[in-house]
Amino acid sequence: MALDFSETEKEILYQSVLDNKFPDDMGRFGPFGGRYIPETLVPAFSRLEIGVKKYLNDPQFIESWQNELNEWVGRPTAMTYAKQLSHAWGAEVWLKREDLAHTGAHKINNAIGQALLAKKLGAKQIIAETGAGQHGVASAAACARVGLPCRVYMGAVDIKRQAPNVDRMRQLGAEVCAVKTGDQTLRAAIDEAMRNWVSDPADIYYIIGSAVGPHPYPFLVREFQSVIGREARKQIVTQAGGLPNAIFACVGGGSNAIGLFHSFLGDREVELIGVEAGGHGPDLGQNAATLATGTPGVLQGAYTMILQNHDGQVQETHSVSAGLDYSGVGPEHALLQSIGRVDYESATDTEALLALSELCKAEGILTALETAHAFAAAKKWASNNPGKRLLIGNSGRGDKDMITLSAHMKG
Amino acid sequence: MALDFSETEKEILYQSVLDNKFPDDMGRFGPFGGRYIPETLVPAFSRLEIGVKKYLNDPQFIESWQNELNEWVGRPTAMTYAKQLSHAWGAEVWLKREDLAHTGAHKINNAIGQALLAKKLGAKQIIAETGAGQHGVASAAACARVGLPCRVYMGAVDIKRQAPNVDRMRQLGAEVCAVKTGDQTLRAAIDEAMRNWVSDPADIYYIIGSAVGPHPYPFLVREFQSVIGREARKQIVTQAGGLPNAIFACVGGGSNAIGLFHSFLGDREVELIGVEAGGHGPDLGQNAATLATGTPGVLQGAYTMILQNHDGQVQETHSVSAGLDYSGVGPEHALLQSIGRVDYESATDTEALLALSELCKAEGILTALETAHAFAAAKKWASNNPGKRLLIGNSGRGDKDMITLSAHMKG
Amino acid sequence: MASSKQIESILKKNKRNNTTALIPFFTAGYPQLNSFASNLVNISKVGDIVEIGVPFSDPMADGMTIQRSSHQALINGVNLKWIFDQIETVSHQLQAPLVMMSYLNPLLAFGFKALSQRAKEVGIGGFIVPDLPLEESDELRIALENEGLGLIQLITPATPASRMIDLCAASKGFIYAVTMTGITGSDKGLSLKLAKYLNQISNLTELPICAGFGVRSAKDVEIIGQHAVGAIVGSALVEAMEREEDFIGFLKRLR
Amino acid sequence: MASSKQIESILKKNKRNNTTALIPFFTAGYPQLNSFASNLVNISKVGDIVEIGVPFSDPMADGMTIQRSSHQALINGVNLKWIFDQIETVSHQLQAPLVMMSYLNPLLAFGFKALSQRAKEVGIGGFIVPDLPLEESDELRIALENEGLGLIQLITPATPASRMIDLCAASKGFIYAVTMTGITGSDKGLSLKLAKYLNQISNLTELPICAGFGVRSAKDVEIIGQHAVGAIVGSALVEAMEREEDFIGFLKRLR
Ligand SMILES: Cc1ncc(COP(=O)(O)O)c(C=O)c1O
Ligand SMILES: Cc1ncc(COP(=O)(O)O)c(C=O)c1O
Repeated sequence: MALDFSETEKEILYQSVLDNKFPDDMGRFGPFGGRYIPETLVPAFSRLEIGVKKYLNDPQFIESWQNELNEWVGRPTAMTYAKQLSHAWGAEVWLKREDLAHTGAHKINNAIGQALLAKKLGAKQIIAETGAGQHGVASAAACARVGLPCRVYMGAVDIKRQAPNVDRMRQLGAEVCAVKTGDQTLRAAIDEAMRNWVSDPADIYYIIGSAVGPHPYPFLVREFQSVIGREARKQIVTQAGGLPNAIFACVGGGSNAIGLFHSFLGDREVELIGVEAGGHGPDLGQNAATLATGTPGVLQGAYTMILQNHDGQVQETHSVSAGLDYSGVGPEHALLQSIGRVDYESATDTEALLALSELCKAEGILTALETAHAFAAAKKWASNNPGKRLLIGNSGRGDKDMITLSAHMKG
Repeated sequence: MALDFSETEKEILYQSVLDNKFPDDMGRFGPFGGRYIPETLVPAFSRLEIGVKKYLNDPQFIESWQNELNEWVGRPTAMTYAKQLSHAWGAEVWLKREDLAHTGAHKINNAIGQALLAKKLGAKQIIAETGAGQHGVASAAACARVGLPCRVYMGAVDIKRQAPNVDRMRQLGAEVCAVKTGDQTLRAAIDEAMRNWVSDPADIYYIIGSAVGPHPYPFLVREFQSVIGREARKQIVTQAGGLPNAIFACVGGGSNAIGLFHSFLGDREVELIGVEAGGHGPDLGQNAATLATGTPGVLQGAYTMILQNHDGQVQETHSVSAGLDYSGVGPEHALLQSIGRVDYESATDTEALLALSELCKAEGILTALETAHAFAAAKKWASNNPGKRLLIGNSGRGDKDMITLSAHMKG
Repeated sequence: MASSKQIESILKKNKRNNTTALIPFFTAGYPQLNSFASNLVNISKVGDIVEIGVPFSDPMADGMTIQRSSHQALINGVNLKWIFDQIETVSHQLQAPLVMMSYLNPLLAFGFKALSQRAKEVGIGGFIVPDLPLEESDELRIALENEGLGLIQLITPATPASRMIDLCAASKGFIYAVTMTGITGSDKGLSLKLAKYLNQISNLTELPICAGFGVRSAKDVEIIGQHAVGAIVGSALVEAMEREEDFIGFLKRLR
Repeated sequence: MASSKQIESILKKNKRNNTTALIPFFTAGYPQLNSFASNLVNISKVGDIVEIGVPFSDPMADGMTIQRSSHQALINGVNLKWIFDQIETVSHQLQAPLVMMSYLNPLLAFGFKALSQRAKEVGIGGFIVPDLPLEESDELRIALENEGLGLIQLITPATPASRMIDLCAASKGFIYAVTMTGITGSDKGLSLKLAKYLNQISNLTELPICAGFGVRSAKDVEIIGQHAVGAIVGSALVEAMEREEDFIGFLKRLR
């Protein structure tokens, strides 16, 4: 459950959000965030923080990043009016097409940004973790592009269900390390990447794949992903003639969601809805609905909402989509939930699979299983809000999910 | 070998090309092209020709297509400066990024154009053939988008080597029919699609996947693909500051090549180079280098260059890339070769695989095996033309080729 | 030596006699090379005209059976020169004139002039080229007609009336009336449609009309015979060969 | 009842006597639940201070051995309450004060105040929290110090001198000098670097310094002992337990 704030406290925190006061000097978004790291990494994080401050305020760096986004990633990504889906749902449905970004998901916005930063900071080796493989592929590609070696940690379970992405990473020159500890999925991969980083904090740069982890990562990733919302806001105003009534994005660690939501936080009239993995159902261990069913705690460097038992042991999760199968969530989402600015819902495996199929057939867009969760929730919302305009963050493409989908198609 | 024209004849034909005189009333590009079809299909082709004339000159239709290109396909696709490749090759290398188009290749430009046309013409069922599966996926997606049922014919051999694409088509709601006749690749799939069309010429619309086949297909496909070259010309002039010295595109049926070249035909100073599949080597049956090693003949509805024996039997081809594994080629290419405006070369399987790997590691772009042939030829050209500017049509992404690539990676 | 005139007159005789001409079709060199000549002789004893299929690598307008037979014949090593040579060895024993069915490309490769001369020599009266529509056919037609041979045009139920007139005018020997796949003589409703279609063509031309659409039985031949001069039997004959049945007996029973 | 003062004074006594304090580390509840209490008693007879590891699901700063032991201990059903209760049952038999190593989240879940009280009750003098840097540590430190317990700070070779001063100032009981992975006592060159590093810390603080870096032999302990007061033995001890060897004998041989 989210922290309990009074209405006044919420309003004050919201105002601070709008005034860009978060993360604060301690790397906090209200009570959430911070930096819980081994002492070995403290100097590395200090350097990173200084680097982030310097380069994210350096117009030349931002231009070089923006240039890669335009020329290499293929931004701006399209905004699609989903005509048949709109008809079927009785609402006006728009899609922000991150699936069209190079390597197939929003992850590349962040990966190329951090790879450029790593280069500036003099890193000799990049490491990254990956769940669905999308961030791994994006990091492998970005590292190739900037000319740095890349090693990707991936849970052994995920390696199986996202096999095509493993081969893509290798083809792109990255080394892929199977992580066989813990739950052998995303969380274990992050642990392993951190452990590896400890072994050589000076030369290694860790490109984290979502808006999670110790400060300044949640901030850094948000900044690199906010390009989604900036583009989307302009596009929908131009193409649809106004703001949407509601915006949906799936939430694993929360990077595509924060990237899409960020430009709309000040538009109080726009409902923002993050959609987590409901898995098999609401019981602990059956899902990855961290915000909907979790409690506050410290996981992988940040104080945020996590899925844990009473002893503070982090729980394994279940989701049909590797990219949402994570027990934590970015601290900024924890704040946005606490102050009531964003609603967090969940969609089950079955609902996501159905939504994926419906979108495929209605619009000829094969979306990622992660993304499909947002469609499932949006569909429900549309049925309660006929005629309204809604925007869905189509965070990635589903090619990587064909193994899972084919298994489900066959029954 | 190409037809033998005198220099004067060549000049006259070139002038006619520039004056947009081809295809002529008989659907010919100079001596090539025409319409060799079963009588059963004659009325269907008459309707198609009338439809093409009407809608391709209808600003509203063109706008609806352009709108799909922008909003759904994600055009314009990016133009990427390949910095590390340029460095390695000693030339200035630019890439037109059709791999970023929805569904992963240039094929979608044509598929959505024809799907919209089919809808206008009142078709009830779409059929399509596919080699690499890219056109099949593009057609399946385009049909879903416009709301028409789609059946895709695919050679049994190709079904194996492009398995991920088969599942994608099915997921997009298309029916995939395995073709077990002939060489069980692209050519057999086209034959089968034609045969199927004969069974119900009035209600079926056949979306052909390349600039081949009976008139008006080569024209129609060229028109839908020319968006590539139109964009590329503007982009390279803006981004690089001028026209390229040479342009490379791979040639299977020739649709991405004609689409890219078309806007540059009048720029005599720009060398245009089409690159075919050199397969295992130059012997008949070992490659798919139709223009480089073929002779004129009639295949699948058009008089063009084909790979055939002395008896006029069309020969099986070999290429590591399913999308180039075709014994014919678009008739417009046969003309452009005959008049010497475009050079056609070939790259072997091995050269293509090496080029793919080099591009991956240098730029973080996993290109399609088809496309890799263009890179192999461009690399050679660059070594003979240091410092020159070259543009490569990056026709598609290589995700679909992971099975083949992984097999080759393992040795 | 055959000619398009000869073909036409044989069929017209059938018409006068109110008999239905039987036109068996089979693929040259199928199932084996060495049985082609003798099969041809035997089939010519039953058929009024024999249609010889030239196998092609891309039989875009054929059904599965003919495709399979073409494929096997090519594996067997058939080519056009061989077919002509084989026919020549038995041409004096043939009891029916021949027509040849071929896709365009093997004919192109042979050369139209050489083709016409050689075809005439071995007794072929006409050509059916399923992928050569009227608009593209001048060159071949002229070459054939120079030798007294004809290009037999196909008409289909989808052909507009105005085009039927042009096709009839261009055809020599007979008109090949294609019927759509799936139409069979046993279906009353469809056979009504068929009657209308064949009668429509008859009204446009003096040329005999032959039709073929999965003729499998004497009944089928009878129904066709009510509206056309000849019935073409293709797939059913090739299937009988495929099953190694007594295909001559099968043909005889169609009468 | 232990306190950070007691820990400090034991170590200072070692320093005065010029002996090297041995600080064994092992994971609570590993390999079995029921051997924990007796293992603890036996280890306390050899060690000067005993460091008890609280297993955590995400041991982000541990090597493979400790990870494996934590994982098994969690499967065995260990939690913090159980650990305290077990310690309590044998606290009168313990011959060395205890410190506890835990990631932050299990401590957070227990509650800092309850934690401090209960830890004091069972004889734990200090905490080592590997994912709690100085900047985030006030709340826990204050809670512990209210009960006379201490938060033991870690210093690493990468820590800048200025930060070392702050860490020394904040630490209670001793300073935990982490050495980087891969450094072993047997490498002369590295041990020179190590000496410099440990001496640098010694110059900054009155607190005893304990170091641990894959101590596997008496030789390793000796080398450490030249520059630090205590040697922490973690992975090697847990590995001995894993191999079901006589780990008490192993510990004894380190002296
Ligand atoms: C397509 C796609 N969408 C969403 C996610 C979830 O990550 P995040 O919540 O950081 O956007 C992933 C993670 O792999 C993904 O691949
Ligand atoms: C990526 C890609 N490039 C090129 C081709 C070759 O086709 P065309 O020559 O029509 O461009 C294909 C065919 O499937 C393809 O998938």
